[in-house]
Amino acid sequence: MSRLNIELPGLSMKNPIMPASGCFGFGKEYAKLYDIEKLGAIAIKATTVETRYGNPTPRVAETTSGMLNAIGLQNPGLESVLTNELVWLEQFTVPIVANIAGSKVEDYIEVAEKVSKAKNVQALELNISCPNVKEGGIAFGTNPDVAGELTKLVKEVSSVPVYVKLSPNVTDIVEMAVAVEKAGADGLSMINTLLGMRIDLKKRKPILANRVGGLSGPAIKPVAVRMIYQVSQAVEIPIIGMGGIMNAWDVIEFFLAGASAVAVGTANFVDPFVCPTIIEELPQVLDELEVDHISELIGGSWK
Amino acid sequence: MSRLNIELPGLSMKNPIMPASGCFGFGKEYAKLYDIEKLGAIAIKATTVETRYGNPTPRVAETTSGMLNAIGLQNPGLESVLTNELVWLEQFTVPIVANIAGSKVEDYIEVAEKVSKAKNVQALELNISCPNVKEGGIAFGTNPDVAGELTKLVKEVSSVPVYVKLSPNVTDIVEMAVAVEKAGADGLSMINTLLGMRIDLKKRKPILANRVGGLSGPAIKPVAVRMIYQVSQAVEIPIIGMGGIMNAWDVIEFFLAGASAVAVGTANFVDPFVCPTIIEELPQVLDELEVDHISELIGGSWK
Amino acid sequence: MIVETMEIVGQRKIANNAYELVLKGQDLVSLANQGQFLHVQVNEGTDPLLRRPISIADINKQNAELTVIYRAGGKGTNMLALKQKGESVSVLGPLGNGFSITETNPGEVALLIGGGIGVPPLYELSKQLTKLGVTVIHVLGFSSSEDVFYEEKFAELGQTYVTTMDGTYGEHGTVIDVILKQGFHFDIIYSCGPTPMLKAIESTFPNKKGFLSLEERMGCGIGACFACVCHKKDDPTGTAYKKICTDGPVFAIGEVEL
Amino acid sequence: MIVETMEIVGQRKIANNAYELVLKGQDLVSLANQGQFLHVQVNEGTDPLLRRPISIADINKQNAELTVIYRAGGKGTNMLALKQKGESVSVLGPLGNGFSITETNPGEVALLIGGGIGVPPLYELSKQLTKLGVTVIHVLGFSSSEDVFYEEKFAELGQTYVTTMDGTYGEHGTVIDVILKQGFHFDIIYSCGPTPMLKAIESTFPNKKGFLSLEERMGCGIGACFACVCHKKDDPTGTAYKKICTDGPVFAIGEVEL
Ligand SMILES: Cc1cc2nc3c(=O)[nH]c(=O)nc-3n(C[C@H](O)[C@H](O)[C@H](O)COP(=O)(O)OP(=O)(O)OC[C@H]3O[C@@H](n4cnc5c(N)ncnc54)[C@H](O)[C@@H]3O)c2cc1C
Ligand SMILES: Cc1cc2nc3c(=O)[nH]c(=O)nc-3n(C[C@H](O)[C@H](O)[C@H](O)COP(=O)(O)OP(=O)(O)OC[C@H]3O[C@@H](n4cnc5c(N)ncnc54)[C@H](O)[C@@H]3O)c2cc1C
Ligand SMILES: Cc1cc2nc3c(=O)[nH]c(=O)nc-3n(C[C@H](O)[C@H](O)[C@H](O)COP(=O)(O)O)c2cc1C
Ligand SMILES: Cc1cc2nc3c(=O)[nH]c(=O)nc-3n(C[C@H](O)[C@H](O)[C@H](O)COP(=O)(O)O)c2cc1C
Ligand code: FES
Ligand code: FES
Repeated sequence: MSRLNIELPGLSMKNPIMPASGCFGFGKEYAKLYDIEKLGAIAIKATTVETRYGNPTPRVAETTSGMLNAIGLQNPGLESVLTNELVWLEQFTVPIVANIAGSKVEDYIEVAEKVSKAKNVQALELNISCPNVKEGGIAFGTNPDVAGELTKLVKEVSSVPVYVKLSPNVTDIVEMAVAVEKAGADGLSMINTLLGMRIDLKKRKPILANRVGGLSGPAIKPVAVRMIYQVSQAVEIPIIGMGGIMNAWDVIEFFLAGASAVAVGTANFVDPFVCPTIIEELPQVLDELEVDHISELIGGSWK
Repeated sequence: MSRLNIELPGLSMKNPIMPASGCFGFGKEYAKLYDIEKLGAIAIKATTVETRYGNPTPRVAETTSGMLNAIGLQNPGLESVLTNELVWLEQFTVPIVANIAGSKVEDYIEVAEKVSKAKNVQALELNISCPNVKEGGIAFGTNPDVAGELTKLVKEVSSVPVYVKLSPNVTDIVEMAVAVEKAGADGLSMINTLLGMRIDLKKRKPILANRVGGLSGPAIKPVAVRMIYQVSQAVEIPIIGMGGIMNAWDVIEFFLAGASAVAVGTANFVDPFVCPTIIEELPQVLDELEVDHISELIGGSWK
Repeated sequence: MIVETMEIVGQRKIANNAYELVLKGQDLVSLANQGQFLHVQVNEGTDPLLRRPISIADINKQNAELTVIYRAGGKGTNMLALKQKGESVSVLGPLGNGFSITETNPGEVALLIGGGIGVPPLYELSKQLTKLGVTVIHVLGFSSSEDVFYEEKFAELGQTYVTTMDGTYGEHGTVIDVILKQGFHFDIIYSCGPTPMLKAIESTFPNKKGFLSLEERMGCGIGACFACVCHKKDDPTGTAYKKICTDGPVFAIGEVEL
Repeated sequence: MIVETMEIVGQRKIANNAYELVLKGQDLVSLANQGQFLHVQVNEGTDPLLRRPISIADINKQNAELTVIYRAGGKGTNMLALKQKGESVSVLGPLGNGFSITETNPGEVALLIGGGIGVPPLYELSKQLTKLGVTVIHVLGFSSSEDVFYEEKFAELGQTYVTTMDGTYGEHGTVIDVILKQGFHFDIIYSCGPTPMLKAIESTFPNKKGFLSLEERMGCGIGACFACVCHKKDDPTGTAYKKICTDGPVFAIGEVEL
């Protein structure tokens, strides 16, 4: 009997671990290192209507126990994702979470409608929170009405459940969560990156060509845990938690906060095997905690 | 000729380094370790009208490269601060920044009026951003109109310049900064702590008795630098920067971002001598950067 | 109270997850007293960020050496346990008030009650008391046989009773069980251990003179941050308070809320 | 491409802030080729968080040893420089395409141009080329005399010209100055160094066949995060791109925007 399987809208996962969008490309690279069939699901890189090159480099900078990124949603574009990336992924049975982004509402709708029809896409992750795109991008993620409206429109055209990915760069995360739940979101995924910056002390300018970037990694974990703790008590829909997860114990903390599954991002760059390692270690951790099934821990810190 | 002296509204500092409010008490403890006369200024613990015990313990928790605190504004109260703490501090010539807090507007006004009359208080730091007090506290720091109104009222009664301490837990930090500048703030101090949480995995509940707490330390530095970078370009008033400063190079990063002075908080717990050490190291750092006076670096990343 | 870089001259495992660490310094050692603690930076860099408070277990002023005994459990103490002889750590200390021994007169009997990782500070205390001519009785409680340490060392100083919760070693049960069973006559209590144990001592011996050493999560360790406060017994819900790091960690029985 | 814990069997300072690090492993070494790089985790824990990309300077398959040469400057490389013989580091590699030597025929002349910390990967390359019977000419540029390293080792393989920007050692000026002054005859260029140098090479020898090794800040190092992309020459502002970590770090002259 499995102790790790999790059933979420659209996602039937043998374990609650998925690589976070943007940290795993479309799976090809990590498939060279291990059998990605082991993963609970895969969140693929954000897809936009058009092919995007993204921001100029440098696109990443290291911070204390974290990193900044300003990739700028580089991706091959809807057509290529459908005909190349997703088709390649068909050889695996792992559920795919398609992260979708855009700068205009129409873009989101077009991508949502088409990507959600791909046979191996089991859920959409509506990225309303990418801090690295000038136009719109961020507004969607910071205004509850705008976010709700977008969610509603995407739900109308999507053939699969929609998870809305929330930005932590807001005054009231609960208000955002409730707004998208009301608008019909099937789940939430949180948190995206915190807006940050590092300055090159010799050159006297920001390290990132985009100047600001998204902070990820262990440094932001307490913020992620706090937001999931607050939101999970205010909504009925499940939460895919992320933000600084490095090991199996971190996963437990996210479950206790209120997450029903987790995504691992930055940690893949530190240890490319981190996802399978966590999946292997979770059973021992459950033993130590004297828990039969990981789902018993969901919201355990407030239930 | 000094390479470190900084002139700010109300604050004539021989160097731009001050301990951050709440991390240095009222100076007595650190005075046992070194001559606090060396400091550029001292930001004392938040003062409220009434004597406050604060939150139950545990009040602190460690995070990766950071810490959470939920002290809850414990302080001896206005009267005692005036008659004991500030009087004791009169033996030093270091300018005192009085951090003031409250849950009601009237409280702020009363503390501001009286504390600002103390002979060694050179400036007020209006703490509208303490994440650890239930009532009000946070609203002042997240709503531009409320913050502006409070600033105006405090300015009216204050006998010294007023620095408004901004909370990073907002969607638009620039909007907040501009609002309090319009309301008459003489300067800004930023950032206060990010709301976070850590969960005890065995006990399955938040480590802090207050559940949520304020995240400080190196983990939040990129957020602080980003916010100062944005705000310093949008306002005319000077910024006292803080958030994760551990050494002299970090100070340079804050200056390049747009700060005119800095406060050091959490680092005092790691190394109680960190402030004098930074003050000693700054001249060599300026040499390496081939800069005569530290003020030349203010806003250097965008000017 | 100073900051000193102290060299690790000894590090050995003395029980299940319990390590004895011997640190060599200079001035800091000469200032140290029984019951005070050290704020130890287990690692350079920012993770772990905070220092770890650890009680002084043994003071050797001639060799300028301090011994501490710690349980390796979390991130910081696990790192400390990896440190090798020859390496050094930054130590802030000595901190806190320590155990007062002036109240105790030669010929009197002191009952020293230790629980688990609260046992260490009682060792230096016992040495000082015996030196004063005080008769010491030690009751040391541990969870299980593999957790027991320093029994012989305490035995050299006075009667020593070890008890384990699971009965796998010594007496079976709590320290209170042993004390009541043995029906000791004693003049003063000194204790350090988990809060439930300290509470039990207070309620069992309400009228006894004595001192308890408390624990709390700390920030600065020197009284500046207000992380480690506790209420006073006479004002349990009011604004009066004591700082465990500076007013404590040792308090007279009945002085503060446990 | 694998992850292997490699033991440090050699670590020595060979120039101003430049260290030669010899790593012993197993399978990883057998996969390594000239011009590829390693993604090195300089420390356990989370600070520094990211791995550091460092080129392979020398490959010794018999002993399963790899040599890298790095400049200690920032947080991570400074930590790496403190590592002692006997300690080990986690290495992800070998990564990238490496220098192709199939285009070069025995008897031909290859001009190897290195700048500063871009010099190391040229050493293994030169060994491979000479083994093929290719004649190699090395032009190695450094900022100053105390930065110079590996001159003799390169000299054993072929003509070697060292130049310093401040003229404190060897020729005075840029590598381009030297090349033009000497007026070498050569069939192919291989180069690694600062971007301005690579640009100068491209503009000075527009019609030469050759390969350039590029640098960019990296996240994953394996092609998954899109941190390290660059534009293609034929589409300088478009959406076409190359990933330096996987399509590179080596590109044919004229292939990508520098
Ligand atoms: C005055 C005093 C004396 C002490 N003496 C000893 C001793 O002699 N031997 C010993 O083994 N332990 C002693 N402790 C407890 C010891 O400080 C903790 O076990 C230790 O800090 C835990 O750190 P960690 O890295 O293992 O755990 P982590 O989980 O990594 O610690 C995270 C944070 O929480 C704090 N923390 C966690 N548990 C405790 C605790 N029980 N008390 C205080 N802070 C805690 C840590 O200091 C750190 O700031 C003492 C505590 C105090 C306050
Ligand atoms: C393919 C490749 C091969 C390289 N080969 C070598 C070599 O053989 N010897 C050598 O000394 N250096 C080499 N470098 C450069 C080396 O990676 C950086 O000098 C090093 O990462 C700086 O780390 P730090 O800890 O000193 O600086 P930090 O400032 O602590 O670095 C912070 C972050 O920025 C990144 N970074 C900083 N500078 C650079 C840079 N110039 N290039 C790429 N990332 C950078 C770091 O990797 C880290 O992620 C190579 C770079 C690449 C991309
Ligand atoms: C390099 C990089 C690229 C990312 N790209 C995306 C993206 O395309 N879409 C998205 O929703 N989130 C993206 N993210 C955010 C992550 O999915 C995740 O929410 C965040 O990094 C926090 O998790 P972590 O701390 O485990 O990395 C990216 C993060 C990184 C580091
Ligand atoms: C223990 C603790 C207590 C604090 N108390 C106060 C306070 O009373 N008033 C206030 O404005 N900020 C308070 N702060 C916030 C700090 O002044 C500072 O803004 C924040 O910690 C970021 O700086 P740092 O990362 O250098 O600590 C406190 C911070 C800590 C860690
Ligand atoms: S730990 Fe800071 S006051 Fe006690
Ligand atoms: S470093 Fe991630 S794609 Fe090149």
